[in-house]
Amino acid sequence: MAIDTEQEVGPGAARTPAPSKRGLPGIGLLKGLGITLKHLLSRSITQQYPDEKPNLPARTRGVIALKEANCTVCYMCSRECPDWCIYIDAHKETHEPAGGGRGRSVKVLDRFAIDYALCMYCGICVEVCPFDALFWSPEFEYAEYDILEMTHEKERLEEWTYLVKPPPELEVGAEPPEEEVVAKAPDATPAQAPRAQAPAGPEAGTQAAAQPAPQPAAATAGAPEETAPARPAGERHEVEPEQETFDRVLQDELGKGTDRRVAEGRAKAAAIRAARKKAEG
Amino acid sequence: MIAALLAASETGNFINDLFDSFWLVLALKVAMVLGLALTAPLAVGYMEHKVLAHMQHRLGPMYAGRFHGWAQLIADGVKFIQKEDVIPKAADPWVFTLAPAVALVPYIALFLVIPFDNTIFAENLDVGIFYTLAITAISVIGVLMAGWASANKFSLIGALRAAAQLIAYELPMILAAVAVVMQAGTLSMVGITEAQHSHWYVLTQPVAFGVFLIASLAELTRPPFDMPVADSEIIFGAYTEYTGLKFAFFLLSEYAGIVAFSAIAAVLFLGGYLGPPFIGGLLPGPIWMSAKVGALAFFIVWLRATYPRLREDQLQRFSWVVLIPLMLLNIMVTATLKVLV
Amino acid sequence: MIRLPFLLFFSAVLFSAGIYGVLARRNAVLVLMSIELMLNAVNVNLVAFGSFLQDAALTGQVFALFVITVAAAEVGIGLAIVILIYRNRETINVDEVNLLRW
Amino acid sequence: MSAQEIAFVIIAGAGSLGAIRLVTSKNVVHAALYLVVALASVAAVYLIVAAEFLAWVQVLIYVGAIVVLLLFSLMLTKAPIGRETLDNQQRGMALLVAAGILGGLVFLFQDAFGASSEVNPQVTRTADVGVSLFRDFVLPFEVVSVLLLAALVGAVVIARKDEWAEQTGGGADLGAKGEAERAG
Repeated sequence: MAIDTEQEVGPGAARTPAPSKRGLPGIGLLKGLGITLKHLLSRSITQQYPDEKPNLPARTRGVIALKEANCTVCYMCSRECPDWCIYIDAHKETHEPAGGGRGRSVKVLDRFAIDYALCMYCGICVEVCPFDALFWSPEFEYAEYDILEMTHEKERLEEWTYLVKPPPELEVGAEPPEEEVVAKAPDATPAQAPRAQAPAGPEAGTQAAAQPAPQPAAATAGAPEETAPARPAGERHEVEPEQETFDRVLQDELGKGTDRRVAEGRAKAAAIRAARKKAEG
Repeated sequence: MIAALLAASETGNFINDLFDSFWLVLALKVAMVLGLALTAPLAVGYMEHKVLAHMQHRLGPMYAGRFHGWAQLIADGVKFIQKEDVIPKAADPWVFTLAPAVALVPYIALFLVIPFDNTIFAENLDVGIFYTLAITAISVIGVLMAGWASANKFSLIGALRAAAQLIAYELPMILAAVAVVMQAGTLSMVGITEAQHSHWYVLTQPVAFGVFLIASLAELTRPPFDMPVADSEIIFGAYTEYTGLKFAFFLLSEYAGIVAFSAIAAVLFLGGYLGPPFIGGLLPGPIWMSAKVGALAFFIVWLRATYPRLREDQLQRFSWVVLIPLMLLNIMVTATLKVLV
Repeated sequence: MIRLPFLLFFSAVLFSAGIYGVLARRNAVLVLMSIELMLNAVNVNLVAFGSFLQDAALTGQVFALFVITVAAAEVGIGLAIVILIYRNRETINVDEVNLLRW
Repeated sequence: MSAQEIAFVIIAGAGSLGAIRLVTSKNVVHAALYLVVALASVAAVYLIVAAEFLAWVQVLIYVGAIVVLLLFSLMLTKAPIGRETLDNQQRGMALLVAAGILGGLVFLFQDAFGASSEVNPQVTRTADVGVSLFRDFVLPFEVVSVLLLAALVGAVVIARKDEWAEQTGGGADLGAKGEAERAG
């Protein structure tokens, strides 16, 4: 069975002699048989699902769950949803402060439902939610007999939050989570810490504590803002743009007839590059 | 006529020895052949399910029949019976309906001559091996009928591929069998088996054995020669439009074909119902024969799990350029040795 | 125990069907099929007479074998020609293939 | 009528029907399938007259190879359907000729060898056929093998696409083609 030596490289291509490392003709075929036989004799990895619960990773994206207390009824999720499967009803209430003064109006969630017959599990709602009211839960057994029953209400969505598992240990050598970096970094400017906490503050501060502890993202609400300052603290040196390079490049660009704004931008980029190169030696 | 033929060719058949009523013997033989032809393919099909699954680190069927899904194929059969029998509007209804039967019946008829011991067989035809090779060639007409009658381009391409493949690989197959027949000096299946008492012919005809296996794979359109049903190119070839029981017939004919060709190869090259030397007497003939058929069927499934599909032109070239000259040479050498030794 | 005329009648039916096909069909492949039918009629006769005459040398059967061989060769060549004609002229109707008429 | 005769009449009836439908069918693929019926019934007739080897040769060569080839070429040549594309204008005449031949043959056969002349099938062993073939008919056998070889070469030459002629834009004699191929 010398099939593998029968191939042509192209139409009319001269047959090159088989490279010597291939060994005997047909040895590859026998190796293939050996591999399948080895697999036949080793244990199969099938988990017989209904009898045996699957061994899912901790961050399995099974279904989107809702922590109702975190929801501020900002409607961002339902607006971003590509197939409009999130239904939110809310009304406004005015809370009179105990000590008198002006009442504060608060939005109260009446209905939060996700139609899983429409949902395509893109996760955009989870990403846009500013207070991590929405997150992924590993639950996956929520099939129904009727497509209408696939619209799950907030009570059900809340239940799924309890199923979230603690995150796995980080791998050796992995980058530590950002909040740890922020907390440990001694040279972090004091202004940054309050800023990071600020958005979670008044509205959701108490609830954040009630959150299932293992939600790292929930604990660091508003993380996107703090990434920018946090990273330079750990990795990069801030540098001042080099004045002479800036001037030189600016003159060059202006001489070439570039628009002044564009020229300034390019000059600044070049100046920072030069400064950084100097700093790194 | 047939009675005369039966009487002439029957020497030592256990059914004939037990009963002497013509019709009773006929009924028993038909029952034996049908029973074998309808159950053995199920066993092979189940084996393929499980072996293929385990070679892919899966478990395969586990539920039907409680114990490791042994009843899976029976359940499948029940399912096929319940399915709607669709005949496409543009199809040729008669040809479309007849095709599965034409594909299946030759393989059932082939079980007539498979010997399980020197007395256990339905027929010991004088031309046994020739009969098997002749009758398997009919099956492809069923495939051509199915492909043409489906009024579907993919079906037609699949059928033409099957026919081209059959024409190309029937020749090396027959030539491989001829070398064995020359060595044994008889065409009868029992005779060929009995001629292997001293040694199996796989020892003297290893090349013919390999070529016979390759050609059987091609005739059965089994991987790596399954271009006629290449799902990625032509859906399911000639069977694309078939549903329900008719489709089940085609599947059954495929597995019956595996059993049949394994049995022929076992008789030709592996000593049929004879055990290996020294320990052959430990077990009765039918067990040896079944073990050999099972081993060859396992090998066919093993190849399916291992190798990717060839291209159509590679297939044709491989037969005409490699296999047929090789087998002609083999026949020449065999004939020379037969005369000299 | 068969009466000989039965066999001969069967062969006569096959032969006349073949004659009709050769004369009345336009499609070259159908003409080839009809010729096969006529050759088979001949074979039936050969075997019938061989059996009738109790020939020890089995001449009838051996000649039927030869006829089958020749028929196979003829079909091979015939179909090759048909395919070639189809490739060149897009038709396999024998009355449109009149290249040799003048 | 003996059991053999009953079986023969049934088989021959099916075969004759197949033969007649073969030449009258409006669909070429149906015609080819009727040819299968006719050829298979001929094989069955061989079985009845105890020519077992010949019967299986008939199945292998005719049903297994020739019909498959015919079907193959029918499907490759688009298999036209319809009375007008399959039959020519000589239908009436052809029917007349065929009926005349059938009538003549039946008239001759019914009494030529005695109406009650009987065939007593003797079971022929394959070995007998082989002995006869290689002892009494060696020369015809060799001639047939040469014929087959010639047919094989001829078929390959005819059906082969003339690549060299296509490339040079014209036909050329086969000798030149062979030369060109040998050269590169």
